[in-house]
Amino acid sequence: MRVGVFICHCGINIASVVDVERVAKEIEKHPDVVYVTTYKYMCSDPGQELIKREIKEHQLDAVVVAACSPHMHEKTFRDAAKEAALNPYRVEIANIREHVSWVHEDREKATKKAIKIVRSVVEKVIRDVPLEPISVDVTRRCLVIGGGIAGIQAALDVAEAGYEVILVEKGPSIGGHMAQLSETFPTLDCSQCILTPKMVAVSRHPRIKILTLSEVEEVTGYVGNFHVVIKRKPRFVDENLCTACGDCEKVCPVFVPNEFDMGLSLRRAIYIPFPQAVPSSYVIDINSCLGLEPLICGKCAEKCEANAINYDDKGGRIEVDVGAIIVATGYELYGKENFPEYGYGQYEDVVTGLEFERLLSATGPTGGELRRPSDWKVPKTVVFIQCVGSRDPDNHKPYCSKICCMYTAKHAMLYKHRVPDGKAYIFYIDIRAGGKDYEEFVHRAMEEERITYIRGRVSKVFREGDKLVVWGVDTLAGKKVEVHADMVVLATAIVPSEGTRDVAEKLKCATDENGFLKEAHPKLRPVESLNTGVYYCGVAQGPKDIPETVAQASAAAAKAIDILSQPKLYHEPTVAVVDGDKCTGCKTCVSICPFNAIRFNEELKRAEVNSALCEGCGSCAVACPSGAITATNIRDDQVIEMVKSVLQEA
Amino acid sequence: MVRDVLTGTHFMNGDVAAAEGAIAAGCKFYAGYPITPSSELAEHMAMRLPQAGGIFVQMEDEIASIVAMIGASWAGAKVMTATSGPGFSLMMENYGLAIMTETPCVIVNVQRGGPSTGIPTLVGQGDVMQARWGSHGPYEAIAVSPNSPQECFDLTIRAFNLAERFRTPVVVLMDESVGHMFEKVVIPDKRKIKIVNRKLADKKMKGHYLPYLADDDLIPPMAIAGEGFHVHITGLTHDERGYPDMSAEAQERLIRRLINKIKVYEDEIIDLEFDEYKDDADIYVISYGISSRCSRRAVKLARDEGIKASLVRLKTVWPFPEKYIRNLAKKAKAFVVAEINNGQILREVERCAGAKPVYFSGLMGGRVHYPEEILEKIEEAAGK
Amino acid sequence: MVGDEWEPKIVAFLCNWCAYAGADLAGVSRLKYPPNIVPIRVPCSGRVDPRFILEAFKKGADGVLIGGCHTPNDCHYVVGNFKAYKRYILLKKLLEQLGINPKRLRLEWISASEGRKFAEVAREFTEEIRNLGPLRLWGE
Amino acid sequence: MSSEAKIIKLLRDHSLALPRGRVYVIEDRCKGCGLCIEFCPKKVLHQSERFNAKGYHPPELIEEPPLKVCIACKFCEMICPDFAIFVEEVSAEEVGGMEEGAECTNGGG
Amino acid sequence: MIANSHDLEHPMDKYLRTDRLPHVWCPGCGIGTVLSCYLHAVDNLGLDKDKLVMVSGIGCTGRAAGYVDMDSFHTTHGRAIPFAIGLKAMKPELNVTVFSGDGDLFAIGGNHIIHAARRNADINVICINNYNYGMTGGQLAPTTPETAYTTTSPYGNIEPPFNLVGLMAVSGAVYVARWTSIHVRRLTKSIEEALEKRGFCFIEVLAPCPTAFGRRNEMRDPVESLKYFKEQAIVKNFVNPLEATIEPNKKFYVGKFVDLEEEMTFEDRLWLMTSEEFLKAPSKKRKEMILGVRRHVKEHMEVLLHTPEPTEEGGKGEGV
Repeated sequence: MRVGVFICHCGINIASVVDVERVAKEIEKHPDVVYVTTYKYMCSDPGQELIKREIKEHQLDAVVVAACSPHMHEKTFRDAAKEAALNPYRVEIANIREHVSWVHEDREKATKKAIKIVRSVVEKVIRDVPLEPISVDVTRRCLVIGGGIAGIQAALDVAEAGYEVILVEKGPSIGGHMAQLSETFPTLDCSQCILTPKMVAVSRHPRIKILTLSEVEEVTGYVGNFHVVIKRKPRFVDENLCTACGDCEKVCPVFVPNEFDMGLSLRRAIYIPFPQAVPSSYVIDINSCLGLEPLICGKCAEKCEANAINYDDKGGRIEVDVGAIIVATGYELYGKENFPEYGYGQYEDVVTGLEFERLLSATGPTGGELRRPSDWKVPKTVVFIQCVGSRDPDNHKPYCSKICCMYTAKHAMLYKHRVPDGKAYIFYIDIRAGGKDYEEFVHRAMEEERITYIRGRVSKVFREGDKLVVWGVDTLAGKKVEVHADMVVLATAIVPSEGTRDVAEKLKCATDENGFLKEAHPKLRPVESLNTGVYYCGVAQGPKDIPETVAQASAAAAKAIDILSQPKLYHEPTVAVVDGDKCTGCKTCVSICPFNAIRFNEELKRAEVNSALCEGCGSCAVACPSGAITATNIRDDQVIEMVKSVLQEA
Repeated sequence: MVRDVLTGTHFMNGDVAAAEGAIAAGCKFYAGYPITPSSELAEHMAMRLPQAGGIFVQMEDEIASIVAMIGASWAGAKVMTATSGPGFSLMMENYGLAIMTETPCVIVNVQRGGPSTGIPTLVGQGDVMQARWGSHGPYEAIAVSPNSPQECFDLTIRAFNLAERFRTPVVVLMDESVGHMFEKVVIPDKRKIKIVNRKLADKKMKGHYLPYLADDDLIPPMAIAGEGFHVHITGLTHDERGYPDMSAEAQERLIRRLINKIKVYEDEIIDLEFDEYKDDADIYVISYGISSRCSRRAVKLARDEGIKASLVRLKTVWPFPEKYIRNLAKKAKAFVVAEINNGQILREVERCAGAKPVYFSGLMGGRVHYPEEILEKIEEAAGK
Repeated sequence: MVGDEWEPKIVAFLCNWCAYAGADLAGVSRLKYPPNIVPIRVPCSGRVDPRFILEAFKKGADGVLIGGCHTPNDCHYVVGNFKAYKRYILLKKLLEQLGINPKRLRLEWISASEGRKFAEVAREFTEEIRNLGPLRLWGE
Repeated sequence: MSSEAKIIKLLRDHSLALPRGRVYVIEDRCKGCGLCIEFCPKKVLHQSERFNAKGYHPPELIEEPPLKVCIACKFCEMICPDFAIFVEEVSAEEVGGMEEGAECTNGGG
Repeated sequence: MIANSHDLEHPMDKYLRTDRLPHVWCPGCGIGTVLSCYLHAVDNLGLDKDKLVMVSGIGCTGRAAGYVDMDSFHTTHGRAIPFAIGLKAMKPELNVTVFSGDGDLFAIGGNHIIHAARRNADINVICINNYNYGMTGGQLAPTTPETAYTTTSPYGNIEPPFNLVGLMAVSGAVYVARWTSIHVRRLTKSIEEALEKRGFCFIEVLAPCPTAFGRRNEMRDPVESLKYFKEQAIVKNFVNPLEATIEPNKKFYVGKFVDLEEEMTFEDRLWLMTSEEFLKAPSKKRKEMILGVRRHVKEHMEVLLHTPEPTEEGGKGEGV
């Protein structure tokens, strides 16, 4: 065996703590190591060239690169080796940066640990066998989870590229929160006016299938070949037959608060989420309907001339194969019940930003006239409070919700347009307007629209007569402020939607401490998950505004298209292998494999691994009582030798 | 359409002749279940009834057969079923239903040896009393008894006419020998066949019509289903509206009328056949069906011996010609009854014979009488 | 060993997707912890054969750490973490019978975002093993 | 605000009204089985103190507008085994009037 | 608004012999409800009541025929079906419904109903299953659940009951449904479907018998019985009827089990036979005429036994 070891300084990242030369000297003692060198930046082009050259020069048949985490550059170095005609699976990485130099200060101890790590990896690599990637076909179809603007954009992009898309939306219509907005910053164009054409485009696109009231129940498989089980909740109205004439709604005897209007208006138990809903179909809210089993009222069906109402709708399960998945599950508002000091829920005229959007919206409960919910009078003084729940690591959410500065400025501005003689106050911590034309927008609010910005926090909101008294502090002036307002608008934090956590669990995707989807790399792979073939976009990944969301959606779509357009995908060959002679046919492995990759061959009476399905976890190798299963390139002997070598003194 | 009346001279057995008689009478619905020795009748109906524009249904059993027939009768059709002893037993409950609901229908019973399965392919006359009293409760019954294929034809038509006229089930009491006997049957011209149709409710009465309000003739006009009369028919004792009425008064009123509507018309119904010795006889042989043919020979032989015998044949077994027999008893020395059972009509004759002795020539079934066997009884009666 | 100063030797089997990435994040975040823990990368905590652990103790480890993904749903291989957990419970009993303090074996769920937790576990576990003293397997 | 109070407020605010029905009881047919009372989705029927000719207590209507009212679903009419109760839908114009006279004619029998 | 007056006319009065009301059924008995559903169905369809016929057997349910203002026949015990067959055969234009009980239809009349289904006679059968013989005092019926108490199973029923819908489905009914007397609207809809459908339609309706069955089996209160039905019934269409058994204190399926496409009815064939064209046709042609559009029995069974789950399209690998 001829092993070459390449030790990286990583500038000073490694070399300042680890004595790389000493590591090299120690490693050289290993009988199989024929070549050792150190280099400043092994990942750089000259570094890679060095590796390639030495592979050829020394006829190396295995390489260890001691550098950063294999999650960073394993692929880089394996590709380099491949160019030098060395099988990439005979290249291993010893992580002496993240696991050594960055976490230890004692040079002596760190160096010793590095030696142990490198030596153990040498022990592994000399036992590695050359492998060829397993090729698999690609299902040229994409699943997009979430029908907000992120999902809509991603679906359109993928479909336009020529691939089928299944757009799964939990609610009865696509559109998401953007459909609820009145106007958008900083251009003040009408949200629905720009969203509706996209919704229609999605609904009419021959390659997009929209599944509303649907949720992903189970995902199995791997990139290129995901198998997805989607559960469809019953709509009770056939969306293909429904003409949205509204006859059913008129006779429905049940009124409930309309969630689309944030509870500021009523809808019936049979309703259309909003006039521009896609699919343009009514839906029965089974929880408020007088009852289907037994059917108590049945008036809607009596009135429906199209015979679209089907009380027997039980929903269903749809199973589809897809090649890539885009997660766009969006956000919710941070619970209003968390702010008793602001009187939310106690005083009707304390509303959230989204409720204020509905009060501004032409399709909202007031038809676009700004009126306050308690008595529907025009509010003459409105106080806006920013950072409600955001940037408050002690009590609420530590992060900045990012859009509140902008939409509050927008709200105040739109308020002034609707009520020119009204007064608007904004309490803020500081203004973050880092977007194109954003700063200008805020300036306009302050200068032209004469909105009073008060830097400071609000401590309490309480009612006095028909006024809401807002107690706050102006930290610039250093004095208390008291405003007698008609209405208070809270810019509450945004949090990932309930569905995000659920979907993350099902897709085995990581989430961060705040519940947002955790991308593969915060800078370099911002739309990718660690699971190849699963991509993120929209607020599910982190707070962002519409342009950013749309950009990210297109990025995620591009990533998905990249997968879908591959003629073949290559699957890691580090899979389980059954030694047929040793297999006793006990079938233990069959039950243990979570991927159904092991099948029992009844004819030969032995287990067989489907290498396209095997993910290489190695559980079966542990469980196999007869030692017939081995995990390729992470065999028992390899691990045991690594154990031995890390325990040897350095 | 193929002719419903096959006018002409035919050579056919009694079963087939009865079927042709039914068709000639206007039967449009037959429901039955195969049973020997009546099966030929069903088979012939299956072939002929569709040709005559009627419906033949082979039901799952005799109960279903009679009930389906009653149902079809309420749809306005002339209806018939045919069976033999065991099947006739099964029909008895709904025979009662037909009587109670006053449903015109014809039941042919081709008798065989019994009880139980007995001797299916051989003759018997043991169902005579069953035809009279087979169902529970008080009622009047009508039964005719042909003794030749020709009569099978003729009396089946008569049975339909009686059923329609009196709104009641009529039994055609055949027996195996008559049913399986092949003879010449002359079917007359259609116009010469007398047909009676049931009395229907007047459409003008819609809304006021009472389904069980009898006319003066004791027979209520019948309303057919689907004509808008909205009749309610029940096997329960009912009032004129057809509504159940569980009082003794209602029972008395209804059942009395059901009996009377036959009793009153006895003379019209009863059909006796006398031979040429009727007026010059002191010993009367009373018989019906196939036995009457043996009896005729016995009477002949008795006459040869100088015994003044005469045959009285019951072409209608029920109602029993009580009045006639009582009249005969006035001048008769004795009666002889010949039948293939252990004495059924015998009891009726005994009841009417007063003090006059009644001699019985009975067989348990399986064969018909030798004329000598009856002759023996005639001789006994004559004191020889 | 340098002089009398005994240092605990700890082998850490870290699953590739969670614990190893968590350790990476500890590095990226420059969170310091004692160097006694030497990691071995395995695809999944479910790949950790109890034999590996026994081998480690046999070859002189004072402690063994298994790092896997959080239950119930984080495991990249669906249920590998549960398998690890079951084996861990059994192995602890076995260790006791072998005269090895079961505290020398530790299983931790560390997600890729829990660099801080990894560092803490490393510190804590090293300290715990230090307190337990060297493992004397052969009655030394 | 409870959700019911909120709905009542919004009904008033947006001048909406529930569809309404007029309930009729043919008291002498009633056998007091209570099915209409139990399965009324709006719980507007109650057993009355009255006896009918057969000695049963027929149901009576107790409405509390605007929410607790007969909405003419006619479930009582369908489930009543005795053909003793039925409901007439009230036209939209009449609904307003009924809202006013919330105490409306109760128990004509 | 409650009113009470003898002048009041119930909307269903036009189909009732109101002079016979109140009817004989006990308070809370489900039969009245089912009759109400039948009449509502008739009303919804706007059928000509002159052309409607109701045939009943004997028993509590059998009394139904006595209350409807249409041609109605209260026949002997168990024999409503053959009566209906005869009537319908001779007057196919009538819409004939057999309205009877479980004992009447499936014990004494069991033979008739399976044959009627086999023949695909164009009659609708509404079978009210109240688990026992109510009129005679609560005796064991072919539908009494195992272990249930009746007056003739004082130690608990030792006989397994019939699965009526399964029996009817395999016998050849083209429409088979089961509801309970709480599912009034769906039952009404189902009756409407049956009334409009040609061929043998069977609807089983579970109904409480508070007096005879309920009081011996902890369901004395009709309200409780209906709540029990509401709780235990799983509404689902096209469940394999053979699996839709009813067991005490277990969930059971209600819904439409079988709804086959229109085929030639028994009456169609009976009248086909009387046509000159048929009678004169050569035998091969006659065979064709008889088979008409009726599907092969085997296919029927396949449809029955492989009733697909109601799922959406878009299955594995298919285009969307």
